[in-house]
Amino acid sequence: MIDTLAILAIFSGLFFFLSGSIGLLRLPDLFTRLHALAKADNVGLALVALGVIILEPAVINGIKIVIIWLLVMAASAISSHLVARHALRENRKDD
Amino acid sequence: MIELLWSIFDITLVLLLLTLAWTTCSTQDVKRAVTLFIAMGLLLAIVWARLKAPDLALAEAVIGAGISGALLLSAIKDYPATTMVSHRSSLIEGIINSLTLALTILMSWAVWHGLNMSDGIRLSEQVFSQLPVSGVSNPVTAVLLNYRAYDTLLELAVVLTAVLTVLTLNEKRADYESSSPLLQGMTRWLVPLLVVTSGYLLWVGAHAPGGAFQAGAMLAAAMILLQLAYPSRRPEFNNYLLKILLVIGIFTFVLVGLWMMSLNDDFLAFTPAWAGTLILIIETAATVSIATALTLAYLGGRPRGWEGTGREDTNRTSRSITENGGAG
Amino acid sequence: MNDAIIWVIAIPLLGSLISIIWSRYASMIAIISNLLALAASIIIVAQVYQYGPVNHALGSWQSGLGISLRADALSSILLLMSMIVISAATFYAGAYFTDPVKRARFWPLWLMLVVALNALLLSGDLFNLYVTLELLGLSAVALTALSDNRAALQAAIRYLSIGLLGSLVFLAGVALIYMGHGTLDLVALSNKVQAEPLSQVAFGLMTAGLLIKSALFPLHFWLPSAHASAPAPVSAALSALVVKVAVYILLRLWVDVFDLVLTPLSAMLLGTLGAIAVIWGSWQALQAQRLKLMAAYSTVAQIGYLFIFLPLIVALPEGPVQDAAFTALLLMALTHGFAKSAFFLSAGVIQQYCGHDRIAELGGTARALPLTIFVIALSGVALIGLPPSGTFLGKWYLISSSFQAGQWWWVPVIAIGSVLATAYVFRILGYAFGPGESVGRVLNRGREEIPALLLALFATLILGLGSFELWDFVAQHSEFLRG
Amino acid sequence: MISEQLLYSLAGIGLFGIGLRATLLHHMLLPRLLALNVCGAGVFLIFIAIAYGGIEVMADPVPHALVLTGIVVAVSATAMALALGRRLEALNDE
Repeated sequence: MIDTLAILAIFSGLFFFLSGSIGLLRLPDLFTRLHALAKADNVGLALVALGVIILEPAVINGIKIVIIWLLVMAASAISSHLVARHALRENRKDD
Repeated sequence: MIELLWSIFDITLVLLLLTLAWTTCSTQDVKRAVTLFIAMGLLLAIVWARLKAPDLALAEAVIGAGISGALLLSAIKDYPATTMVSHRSSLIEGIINSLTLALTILMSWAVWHGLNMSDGIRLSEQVFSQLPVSGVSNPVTAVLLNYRAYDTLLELAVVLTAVLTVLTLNEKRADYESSSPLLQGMTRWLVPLLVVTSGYLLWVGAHAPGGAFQAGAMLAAAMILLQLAYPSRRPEFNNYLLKILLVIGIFTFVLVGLWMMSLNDDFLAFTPAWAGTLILIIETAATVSIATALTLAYLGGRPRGWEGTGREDTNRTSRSITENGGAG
Repeated sequence: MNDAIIWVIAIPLLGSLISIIWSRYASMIAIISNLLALAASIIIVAQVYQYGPVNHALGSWQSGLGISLRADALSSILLLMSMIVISAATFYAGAYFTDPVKRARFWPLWLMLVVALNALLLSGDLFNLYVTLELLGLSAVALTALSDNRAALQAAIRYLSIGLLGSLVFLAGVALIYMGHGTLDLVALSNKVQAEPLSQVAFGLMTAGLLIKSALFPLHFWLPSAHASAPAPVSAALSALVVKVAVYILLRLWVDVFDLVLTPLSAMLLGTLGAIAVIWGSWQALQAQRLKLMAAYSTVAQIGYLFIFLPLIVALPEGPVQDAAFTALLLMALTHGFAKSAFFLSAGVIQQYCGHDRIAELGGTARALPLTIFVIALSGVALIGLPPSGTFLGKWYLISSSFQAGQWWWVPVIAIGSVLATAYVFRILGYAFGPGESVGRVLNRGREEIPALLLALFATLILGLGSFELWDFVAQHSEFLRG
Repeated sequence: MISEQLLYSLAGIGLFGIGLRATLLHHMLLPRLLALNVCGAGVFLIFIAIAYGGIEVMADPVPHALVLTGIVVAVSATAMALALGRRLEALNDE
């Protein structure tokens, strides 16, 4: 039962990753791509992390995984912001 | 079933790796090539983890992908005219292609034979049987800092030589424009976290994956982040102090080695009872030197007054990192 | 008691670190640490002479698990030669670099080069050889780039990327060796390696990597620009030592470890490349417009001679004849080391005096710099192979062992090479003694000229006259040909 | 079932070949540097593949230490090459 739940979480996480990647490839410009990537990855990683925590018996490792998830979220938010800001500035220079 | 899944995983990983390597080497755009190279580094880190080399996975992520990537990315601007297009004639290209193909096939043939003939014992039995007297319980650290410590000493000399060259050739790069407040905000809590993690990696290296190189590179990453977030308010170190930090790793290493030679006849022959402590001392000094070296390498050249008489340096006060982080 | 083997590496390393921190006293630190290391290398030679090969197990681990440093007749003699050349170049460099900033940049890298050379000559472990090769390559490139002009930087970049490629190819061979034999220790490997596919391919890879580093034709293309554009003392070390230690590792691997893998055919191939290098290098040297470029091409030729010995050593029966060929090889390597470093140091004096090193405009230099031109003539004697230089004996034995091995076709190559060498040496002397706008006063630059003179004397007189001692020493105390 | 050792060492050889080819093909600094790094990664992969002994067995730690050394050497050489290139660009601009 627990295992099924974990596997379900991991696979739905993978689905989010997949759709994020498809978005990266298919969407027309940088901003929409960033949008697809950042959101899909955060949810995807959260679900995968959830699944792994369920499977992992040691609490300390669970905490570590949560910390990893938080750090990746922060990093992806900041880097998306920086990429977008850079792109905006470049656009302004072109005008 | 499980084995089949592993095989599928392995083959996917290998194919991805080869594809990334190929596109890194054959794409036309330099920026894209560097990005793909960094991605390949991260994928390699996964491969190392898969092949039960967690120490390497850490090192690859921090050094191979992280620091190398930062160095390459910041270098793109230095070469405005670079393209990835090769200008070789088609004849030469054909020769190169067939040569490398032949070599690849030859090596594959040799490996095929080699795996069959291998006795599979290699050195690992000796490594594990001597582990109790090596002073540490992480076998990789035992190899790096005890059995083959001399290699590591010369490796530190390689790092020092490279950084000396960087410092000799160029002035450091011009600072970036002021960066986003969001990045500054993150830096303010991320840098202390990185410093703590680096200390943890250094400490844990004795019995679990980690060690001086990973710790040093992570410390350097913290310094680089600081430099990116606060271009104008970077900590100003006294150059004399910087020079000492740069060489202290090798200096400690050699002195400990010579001290042990005076006690136990052979260079770097650690007395088993002290080996753990001595290794930690050497690793701490090496971490500091590596971090300094990689940071200076990222800055791209010598700081102001590096080659001067030292007089202009003494006037400047050296502010600490935390002061700087808090002042943002 | 075998601590000298450590000191010869540790002293320059500590010297390098201290000279970074106290850059003001760097010259003094460099000279002191070089002299100490020279003393240590003399002790090593004495030890090998008295007790036979010296072994130092680093960390007291059994070899295989740990790394061993070893010195036998071959490596200790090369070590001594390298320390003599380095010491002379060190004294020279103190006067050559007049700008204090340049001097401060030079010393730490220079001492690092010394560390790399000594560590490489004493290393008894394949992976350790890779690390020392990288240290050697990086410090050599760094020193080349000290010239800080476009030509030097272009040469340095090419030198670096070719050098990195060479070491990676070498490392790939090391990986295959570890896969098959589970050890990296040279002595252990010499008992394990058989003529089976893995060892053959590994051997091929390591050889290819080292051939790039030792600049054997047609892999020599990076050498002339790098050696010609580096500062003079650096050129001396690059040409006399850095290239030569790559040849040293090749020999060590071929004769000591892979003797069963090395077929007469592959030895013949390398010998042929050596022969082409002799003629091509000498011809290019004759065509060269600049003094240092000429010396660099001459190095390509001289390296070629060393490779001609290989098929002979493989073909000759074990015993005194083979030993003689081997010693002659060593003698030629030593003589060239001394002569070429003397030549480059003198070329540096000329370049500083004239402001250029174009051969056609050297007129009058013989009057202004008599001692320097004398040194060039002396080292020219050694490059051509006139008696009493060591090259004379070396070539003599090269020719006689060619006949003994039934490979007479090397003899015309040696003859043509010697004729071309005579031509390029006398071309320089002809211009130097020719008329030209002499400054009119005899210059005396003792601190730069005397080290060069000493090196040239080593090449022509001491090695030539003392060669029989060398003969005995190598015959008795080499691990070579005894495996 | 294909052995992991063989699969990954062949992959290492593949990377080595790709990197070698590109090193010889390119003559500008940055592409060549990338290629050399790919080439080095291939050699490292060969080392680590032969160290691997299976899921349950401890891997041979010696190649791990060697590769760690190799990675650090590679990054040092990269930094140095980039500095040389930057200096050359600066001299070209003058």
